Amino acid sequence: MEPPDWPERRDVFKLCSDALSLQEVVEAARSPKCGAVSVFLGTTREDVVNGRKVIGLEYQAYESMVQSELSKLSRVIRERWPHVMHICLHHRLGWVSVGEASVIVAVSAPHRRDSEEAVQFCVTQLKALVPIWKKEVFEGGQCRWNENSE
Amino acid sequence: MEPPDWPERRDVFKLCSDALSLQEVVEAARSPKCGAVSVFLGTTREDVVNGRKVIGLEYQAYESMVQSELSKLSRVIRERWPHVMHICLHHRLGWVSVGEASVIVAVSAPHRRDSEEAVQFCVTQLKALVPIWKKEVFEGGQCRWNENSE
Amino acid sequence: MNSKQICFLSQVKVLYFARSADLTGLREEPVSVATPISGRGLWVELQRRHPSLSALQGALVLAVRQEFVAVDDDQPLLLGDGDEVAVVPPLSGG
Amino acid sequence: MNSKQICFLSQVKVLYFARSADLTGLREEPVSVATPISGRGLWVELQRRHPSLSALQGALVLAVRQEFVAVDDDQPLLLGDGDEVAVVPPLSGG
Repeated sequence: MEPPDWPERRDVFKLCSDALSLQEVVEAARSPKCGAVSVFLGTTREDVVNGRKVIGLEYQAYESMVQSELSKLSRVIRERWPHVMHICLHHRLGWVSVGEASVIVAVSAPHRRDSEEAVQFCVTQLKALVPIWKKEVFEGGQCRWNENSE
Repeated sequence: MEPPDWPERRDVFKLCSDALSLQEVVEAARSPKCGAVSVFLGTTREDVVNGRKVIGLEYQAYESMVQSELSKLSRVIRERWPHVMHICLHHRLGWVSVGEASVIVAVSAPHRRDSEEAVQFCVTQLKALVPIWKKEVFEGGQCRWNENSE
Repeated sequence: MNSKQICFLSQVKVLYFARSADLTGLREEPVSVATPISGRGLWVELQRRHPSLSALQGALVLAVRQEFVAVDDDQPLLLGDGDEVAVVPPLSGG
Repeated sequence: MNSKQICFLSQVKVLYFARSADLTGLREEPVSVATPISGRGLWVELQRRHPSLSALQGALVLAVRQEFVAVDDDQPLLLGDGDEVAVVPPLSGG
């Protein structure tokens, strides 16, 4: 199948200090040319570390570099999965309470293998390469910078 | 990592003749114990078959068997991915216009590998084993029963 | 009928879906079958009633009490009154 | 200074993130560096200014003009006034 020539392909990347909207991310990724939208929603998990309860996360980013890294990532995705149509990624900054979404990624493609693989790759690379950091904040106010283990 | 003992695990399966709600499906799958929700949204693609334009799909199901097949499928998923928490699947019946969602599946898990693999497996098995059929309806009113090629 | 064979007549509910409903013009009908009967036997009986169904040959399965049964399966199934038998053309959900 | 070496002094903007901001007590500061300078050279200079940063040794990279550079990289980089150099502790986005 020849990769299609779609001038309307969209990349939508956003860092937000307010609650993320699943609807907004998925609407930005949907297309009448696509039968599949694969979505990943990362949420703050209830967690207890060494007996201390995590009450939320505090996110920080090197914002201008986030944009440039995500643009590079989009180019890599479009090279590996030329049938991918739209890519939309919203990431929270600042305070995120337990249970809230910290990141939502949606990718559309005519067929689901492409959207599934691309969204997974996108999340893996986001965690490995995009300059964002989170601090776990514990009950009582202590906190600790986190490190992605993948 | 020992599979957890979660009495609150949920399976939510629904066949609906009205528009599907992404929010509802994802909310049913979310859990404060889970850091990951993986979602698949299948939509009716703009398509032209032998020069005829598809304007929509008409879905039909063997409803009672859909429920029993989905329950079996949930048992298989929970055996293969014991860390999966909730599974929610909504599928449209009846008339679905081009661009609308025909199926939404969401799976939650503490970590994303489990939710990603389980949601993909769920969609593959849905297409292979769950007694639902769709008819492509063309401009001018002709129609044709479809067949999943996977 | 050979006097050594014991068989029963059960009235099952046959359900037609997708193209099989178009071919028979029916969504469901009651059918009397001699039981035990295999998947193969059911398919022969359904084709006898609706010769048009043979257009689906090679591309369908049956479901007996909501379990898939191949149309070339020779395993005898004991059917009771009201049991559901469904004609299952190729699936296309999702 | 050896008279054969030509070098320039540039004032770059150093950005500190996550734990490096806690260790230095700064989010950013102007730093004068002799350029060309390698990733290794930058890291030596930053540790000289903030000895506390050595707690991150082995677990960080730099970003120079938004491109990752290893702290043991010996490739000379020509920096201009206002160029951004960031201290990048282990990432934890997502």
